[in-house]
Amino acid sequence: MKNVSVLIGGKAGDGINSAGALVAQLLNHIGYHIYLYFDYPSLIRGGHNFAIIRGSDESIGTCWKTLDFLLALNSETVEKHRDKCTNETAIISNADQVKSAGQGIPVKAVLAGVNAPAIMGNSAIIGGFARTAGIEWNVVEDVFKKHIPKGVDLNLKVAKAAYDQLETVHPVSRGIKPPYPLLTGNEAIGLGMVNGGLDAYVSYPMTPSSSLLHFFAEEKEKLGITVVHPESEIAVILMALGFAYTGKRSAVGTSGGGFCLMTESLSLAGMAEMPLTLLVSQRTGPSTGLPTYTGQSDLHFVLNAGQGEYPRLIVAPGDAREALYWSEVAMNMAWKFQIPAFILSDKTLSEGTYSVDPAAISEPERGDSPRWAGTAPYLRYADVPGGVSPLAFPGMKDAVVRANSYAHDEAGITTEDAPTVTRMTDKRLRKGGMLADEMRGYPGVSVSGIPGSSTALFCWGSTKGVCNEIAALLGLRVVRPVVLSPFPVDQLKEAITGVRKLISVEENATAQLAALAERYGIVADEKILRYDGRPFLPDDLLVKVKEMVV
Amino acid sequence: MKNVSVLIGGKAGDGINSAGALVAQLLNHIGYHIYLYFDYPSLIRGGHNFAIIRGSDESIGTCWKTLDFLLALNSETVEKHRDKCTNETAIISNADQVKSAGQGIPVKAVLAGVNAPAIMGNSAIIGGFARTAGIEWNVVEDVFKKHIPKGVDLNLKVAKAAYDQLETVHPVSRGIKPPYPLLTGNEAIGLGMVNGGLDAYVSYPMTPSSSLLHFFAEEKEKLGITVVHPESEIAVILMALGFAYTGKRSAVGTSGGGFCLMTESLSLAGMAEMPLTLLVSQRTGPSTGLPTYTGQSDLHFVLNAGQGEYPRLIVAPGDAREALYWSEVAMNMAWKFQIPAFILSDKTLSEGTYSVDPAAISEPERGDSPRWAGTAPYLRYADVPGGVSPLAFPGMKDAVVRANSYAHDEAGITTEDAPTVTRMTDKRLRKGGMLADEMRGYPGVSVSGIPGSSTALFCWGSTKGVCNEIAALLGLRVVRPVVLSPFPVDQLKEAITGVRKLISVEENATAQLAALAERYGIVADEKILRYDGRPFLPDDLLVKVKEMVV
Amino acid sequence: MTGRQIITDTQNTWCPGCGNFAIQHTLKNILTEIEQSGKSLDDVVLVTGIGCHAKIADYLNINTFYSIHGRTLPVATAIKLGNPHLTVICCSGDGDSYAEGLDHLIFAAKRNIDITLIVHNNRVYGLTTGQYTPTSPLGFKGKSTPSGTAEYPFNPVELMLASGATYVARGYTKNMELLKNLIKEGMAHRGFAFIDVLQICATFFPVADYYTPRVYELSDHDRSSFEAACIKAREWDYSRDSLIALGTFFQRSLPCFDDTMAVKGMEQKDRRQAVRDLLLTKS
Amino acid sequence: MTGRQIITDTQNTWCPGCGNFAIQHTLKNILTEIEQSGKSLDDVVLVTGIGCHAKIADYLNINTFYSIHGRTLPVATAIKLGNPHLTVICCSGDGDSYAEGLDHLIFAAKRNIDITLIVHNNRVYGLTTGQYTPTSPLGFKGKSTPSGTAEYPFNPVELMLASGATYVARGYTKNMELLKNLIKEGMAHRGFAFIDVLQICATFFPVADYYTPRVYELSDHDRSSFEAACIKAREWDYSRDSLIALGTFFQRSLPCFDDTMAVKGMEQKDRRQAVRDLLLTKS
Ligand SMILES: Cc1ncc(C[n+]2csc(CCOP(=O)(O)OP(=O)(O)O)c2C)c(N)n1
Ligand SMILES: Cc1ncc(C[n+]2csc(CCOP(=O)(O)OP(=O)(O)O)c2C)c(N)n1
Ligand code: SF4
Ligand code: SF4
Ligand SMILES: [Mg+2]
Ligand SMILES: [Mg+2]
Repeated sequence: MKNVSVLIGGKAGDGINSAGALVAQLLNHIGYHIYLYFDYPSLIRGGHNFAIIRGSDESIGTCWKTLDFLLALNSETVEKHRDKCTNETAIISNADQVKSAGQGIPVKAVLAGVNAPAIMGNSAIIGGFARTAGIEWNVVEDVFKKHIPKGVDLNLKVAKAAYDQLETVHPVSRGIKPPYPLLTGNEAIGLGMVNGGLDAYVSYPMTPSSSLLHFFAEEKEKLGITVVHPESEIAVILMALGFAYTGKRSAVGTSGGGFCLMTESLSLAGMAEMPLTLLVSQRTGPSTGLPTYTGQSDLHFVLNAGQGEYPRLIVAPGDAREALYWSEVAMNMAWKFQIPAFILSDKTLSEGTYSVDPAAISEPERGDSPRWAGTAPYLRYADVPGGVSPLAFPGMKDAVVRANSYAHDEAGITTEDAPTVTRMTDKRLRKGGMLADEMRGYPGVSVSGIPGSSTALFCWGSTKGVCNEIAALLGLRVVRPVVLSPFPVDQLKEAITGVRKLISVEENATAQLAALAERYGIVADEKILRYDGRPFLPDDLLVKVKEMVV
Repeated sequence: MKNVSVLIGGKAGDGINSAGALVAQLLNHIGYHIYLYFDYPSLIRGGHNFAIIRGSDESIGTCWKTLDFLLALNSETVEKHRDKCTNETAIISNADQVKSAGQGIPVKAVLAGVNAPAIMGNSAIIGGFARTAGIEWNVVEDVFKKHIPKGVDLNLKVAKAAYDQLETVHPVSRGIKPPYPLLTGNEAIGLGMVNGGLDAYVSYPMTPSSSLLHFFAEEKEKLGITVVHPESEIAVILMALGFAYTGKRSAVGTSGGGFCLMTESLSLAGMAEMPLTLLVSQRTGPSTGLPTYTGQSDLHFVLNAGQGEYPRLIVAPGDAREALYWSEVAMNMAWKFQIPAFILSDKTLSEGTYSVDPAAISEPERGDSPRWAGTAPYLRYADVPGGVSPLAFPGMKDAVVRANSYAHDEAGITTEDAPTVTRMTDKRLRKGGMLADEMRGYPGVSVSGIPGSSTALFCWGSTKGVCNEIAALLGLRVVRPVVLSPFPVDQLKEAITGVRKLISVEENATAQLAALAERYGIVADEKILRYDGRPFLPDDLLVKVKEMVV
Repeated sequence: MTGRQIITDTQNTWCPGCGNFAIQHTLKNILTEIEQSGKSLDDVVLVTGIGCHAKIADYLNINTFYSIHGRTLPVATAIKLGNPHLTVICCSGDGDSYAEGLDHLIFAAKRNIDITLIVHNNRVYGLTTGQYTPTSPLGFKGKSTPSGTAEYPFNPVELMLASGATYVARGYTKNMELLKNLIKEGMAHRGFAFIDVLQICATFFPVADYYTPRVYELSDHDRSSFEAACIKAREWDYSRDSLIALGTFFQRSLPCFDDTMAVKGMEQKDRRQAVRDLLLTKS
Repeated sequence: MTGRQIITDTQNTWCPGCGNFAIQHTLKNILTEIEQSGKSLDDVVLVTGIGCHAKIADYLNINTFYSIHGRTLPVATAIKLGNPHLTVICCSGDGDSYAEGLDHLIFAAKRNIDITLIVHNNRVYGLTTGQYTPTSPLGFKGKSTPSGTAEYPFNPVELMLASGATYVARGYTKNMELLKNLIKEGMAHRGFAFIDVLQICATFFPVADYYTPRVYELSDHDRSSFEAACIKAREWDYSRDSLIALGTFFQRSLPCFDDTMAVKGMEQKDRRQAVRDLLLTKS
């Protein structure tokens, strides 16, 4: 595996995220698969931000600890990441701030030389990096022209000045693949929703879901979607249900604390059989916790949220490509079964950036409920065999469309009649069975690594990338349920056939996937848990897994 | 088993609940153990309300279907409950409303005779019932004097007039026990909280928890508690946390929908380690569902509510005596471990009335956290071995008391430092281990019926009464976890030793207790589920269990 | 559906004498008129909360969203955004819109979303058997405050004026003619129409004898004057004894949220193409 | 603790030029004065929401409850009820108190709970990187509204007046002397004191150049006149261009919630006895 790792670090407000994205595009344009991890504390200016950009000749979804390049906007960056440097690491730094570390660029002077403002300083560092790595100038030009929204020419001048000052001390070989789109997990989730027919996105800002709100707000005209940021998460979900009632496909996005506020209306969606797609992006809890760090500790909450019993779909994609696919599936299943469908993400996936091979994007079948045939009276909750009643929307001729949070009869009129209550509950739960059947046709459990190995890493969501790398190194199997509800027991049992040691790898403190699997008699033999908000890194995980497999 | 069953029915607004309570007191005063079930739809006037009062020579917690007495305020009552009548059933009715059913009382004439207002009509029926059952007049006098708040004398005149008109057609023999206090489940929960040191109760009305709010509001001066009914359930739980922060023991009460709105602050309680006692009284869900009917479908929601991971206590008492005891335990554990402690009830328990033998009330040991020794600086989250940091409250000399929803250090200052986050998470989870240890000293799993039987009914909460009766009839064991979190695995495994057929009996559609036990490898062989909002009745359950045991 | 039966066959469970009957009757008459004028009721949607008031969802034979306690307005807002052709009416309770869901009320006003809100203000939680609400008078003895509340009510009319509502009115269930006019005006108003209806709760707050001699209809009142509206709004503060003005306090015209917010939808195949185009910009 | 160091050693992470520094500095000075006057800071509690403003909880060396987004006020209310000896101050954000937690704000005012609320009104969600809030001007371009908001702001001063607040003031982080006076007055006021502070957000809404020439201190203003308060409150509507009044708009005296609500506690053994007595009445 050919690899290149670049870290760029500085203060919050220095534009580390966008600088990292440009570095990623440079590596993208010289033929690498990309993964970008962005690490930042919960503050606006100051503090320490960094992005690690990794290029590889294989598809990846994790960082590597040791660095080929360290791009230091300040000296704190050099200090904090010294442990990731080797003798080979090329350090490119802002010489105004960092004394005597690697190749220094006198950023102020460079800017002054071309009469550029201070905010263009990062372009100098990026230019310097390109030269250090031996990336041809025309690649820099292409990338800047495509990805810098304003003032490209001046930025190019800045970059060129730095480019010309440095040496190619750590040349990076070119890969062979063409540049792929680079997407954050949230962008991929959003585009998947749009492919699934999204008409309206409603959200209240909450890290790490907010970037999807911002993305949609920016692109709403292009994508033909209405975007609403209302007074609270309570309003968010009820608005989404209001949209659904009119036949508009809607979605919401939030994180744990905001999701709490949605649970009452989740139960309403369950009872009133309103289609609803939810992005819940996890961060370190409980409560406010670590708002900008990752976690996988809301699985059981999402599985069981809301009073009463009703079916739900939960999918946890492992990277951007999967996010694109499964978000579309979620939207379709929400409408096919008139249920809430969750995309369970986390900070790592939502805010990480991944290469997505356009050729590898698969298009799931469209899912929808049958429509009412038009013969009045319309029975919104007609007790049909599969449990999925035909839909009509207000405004349709002769339809009286009733959504109801109370126990209700087929027409949607409140009832307290015991047999009707039982019958309608059975109807709703029947949809759960239908959903489980349907999901058997989807790749609900992923098996990767060495499928024949008798030792398997058992993981979910964004740890896909890191587990796959460890498995490749140690010759292990990786078993990863993507569908978490309805739980794909059969697929999972098949996936673990022949496994003698099942090692659960999770970013929480109580091994939530393992606990879920236990209900079905599948017991993890070992557990590797991390819960400090940081994603597993291959280097660390390798050590821990090794301890268990020898 | 000696039994007497009385049903009184009429319209909402007819005062069926208080009339039922008087009937219950009459049976109480002639030596019976009491259980009262009250059934009403969600409306204020009209509709059909009824109470079934059962007396028995053993302690009970369920109705029996066939009736000894039917007290019909209107003809609907006779029609609706004909199926519960036998040839033996004595019908006492309001002859103005019900034509030719049993012993009629011309209520209007009776009232006119003593110049009493219409609202005293029920006293006529009760007087008539007393005579029909052969209850001595002085018992009626005693009960009325003690339990009618206003206008006793006139009510007694009304009752006497009816008493004198009827015959003792269905004499009821006297029991031997003295009258016991009759408590609703909610009253018992409330008094248990007070015994546990309750200082403040905060609640927003929601059936079936509201009657506890009303009870406390009525008795607050007597019990020395502050009672607040604020703008929403969100305010409710945050107020409770505000009280706890000042060192005041607080509790909240709600049902599923209101509890949803509390989940965000539940997680805050977990992170900030605030003691909190919660009554969650279940009703039929999802969503608004059947507001005045019962259910046991929120167990998994309560087990997993709130983002992130933190320990919690959940107890589900089976009747009023247990409610009194376990609510005190819950309050104590909340303070001993600085965690949320739940009393998980349901409509059947909360609004049912039970005899509580004062001699059988056990007093659990007081639980509390150590107090800060007073040497500054105060570390609110001191990382002590058991995980339970000593408490101080604002106003104490030299204490700087910090509650914090963010990940924090020992002083309570926000931190994003990875090792500190891990350490503090471990500290919080350690309390879960300590709690589990502590709970081993409590009777967390009840075994009743025939303990040696190899067939066991597996149930929780308010189905205690009905399961015990079936078990007695069929010679079965009853295994009933009262503590549901931390799950009492060891106690449960011991309790099911020798069981070859485990039959889960639950008032939900997905067998939630059975699912919980599965995680620990305990698998129910059969499931009997009811989810139409009505509690199991022994007669019906008997048939179903019989099918399974033969 | 034309000539539809406007009241369903569902059994009505309001108490005898309940003011909700007057509101239902008024809506029935208005709906009938709409039909008679040749418009279809298929385009009318009623959204309710939970409570006695909300039972009207079961009783009216039109499109309904019987929502949850306190959440009438966000549902209604999105219905209007989702399909601007619909006429959206909310029947909400005072517990609903003034307590549990108060923030939504203020935001609906602030946004000027084109819906009509009828608050069945019986000044009590009816369905949960009589606790005080934010408009109960000071000292109200309800089940949660048997010795009387310690809180002043707020004045919803004043609050709506302060929140930017563009149509603010008060009705009374014992003045059905006025009530009908107000609701019709509210529905005709482009923007957020707020109508606080003093609704008699026959069981828990039967104050008709108090209201009837005190209410009067606004006349000679300039509804375009914010100041005049405030003065009239403050005359009665929902607690102290005074005359009680009924009618339209204020009305003005402002852009509506639904006009400015809703983005034109797209054919699904065009959306897919838009996604493909967007992907191209990402490499 | 006397002579305590009032600012903690925690690293401050506000942006350079952030108006929160001015609020922190003001509180520091007030706390110092309290200590110097011989009173103990042990009895002072600060409650915050979540946001940039809320970081002040980590920076002040006093009792703090660093709560969750939008929920400052119910926590503070119960702290005051739980221990009426405490002086309770809230530092809240405009996202906090005007959006997510708006209902609590109106109820705190309505109840006249004896606490002081300082709203760090930077008219933006700071910590979540710059979305519009309910007080952002019409057309504000934030990350969730890149083409400008479609909503008018509401006027929190007016809203508080309509909600029954008994102390209503507005400060500005660039007028620290006034700010100090307002907070001190608010703390001295028995009842709910509301202070909207125009706080400069240096990063997402740096409008000092707009405010500074427009602000003026109220003088010759009768703070006991509700009408005068309303007129002054409406002068600037948080959107249109006008002069901006600073100072105390309104003050009056009313009974406090904490006085009327809190029930005297009991020794635990007396409570147990009360339970036994109560049981006796139930048989
Ligand atoms: C979250 C939540 N809390 C509490 C309830 C219980 N509840 C049902 S109706 C109601 C009050 C209704 O009062 P209002 O809105 O004034 O309606 P009314 O019955 O007076 O017409 C309450 C508190 C609920 N359904 N949901
Ligand atoms: C329930 C919930 N929703 C969203 C968030 C994310 N969040 C954190 S701070 C904040 C906004 C803060 O804005 P404001 O109160 O104005 O404070 P500022 O940062 O401007 O001082 C939001 C939305 C959260 N923590 N909790
Ligand atoms: S309780 Fe009041 S509001 Fe409810 S139906 Fe009866 S009279 Fe009407
Ligand atoms: S973002 Fe604004 S409010 Fe937040 S610290 Fe920076 S300047 Fe202050
Ligand atoms: Mg009401
Ligand atoms: Mg702000």
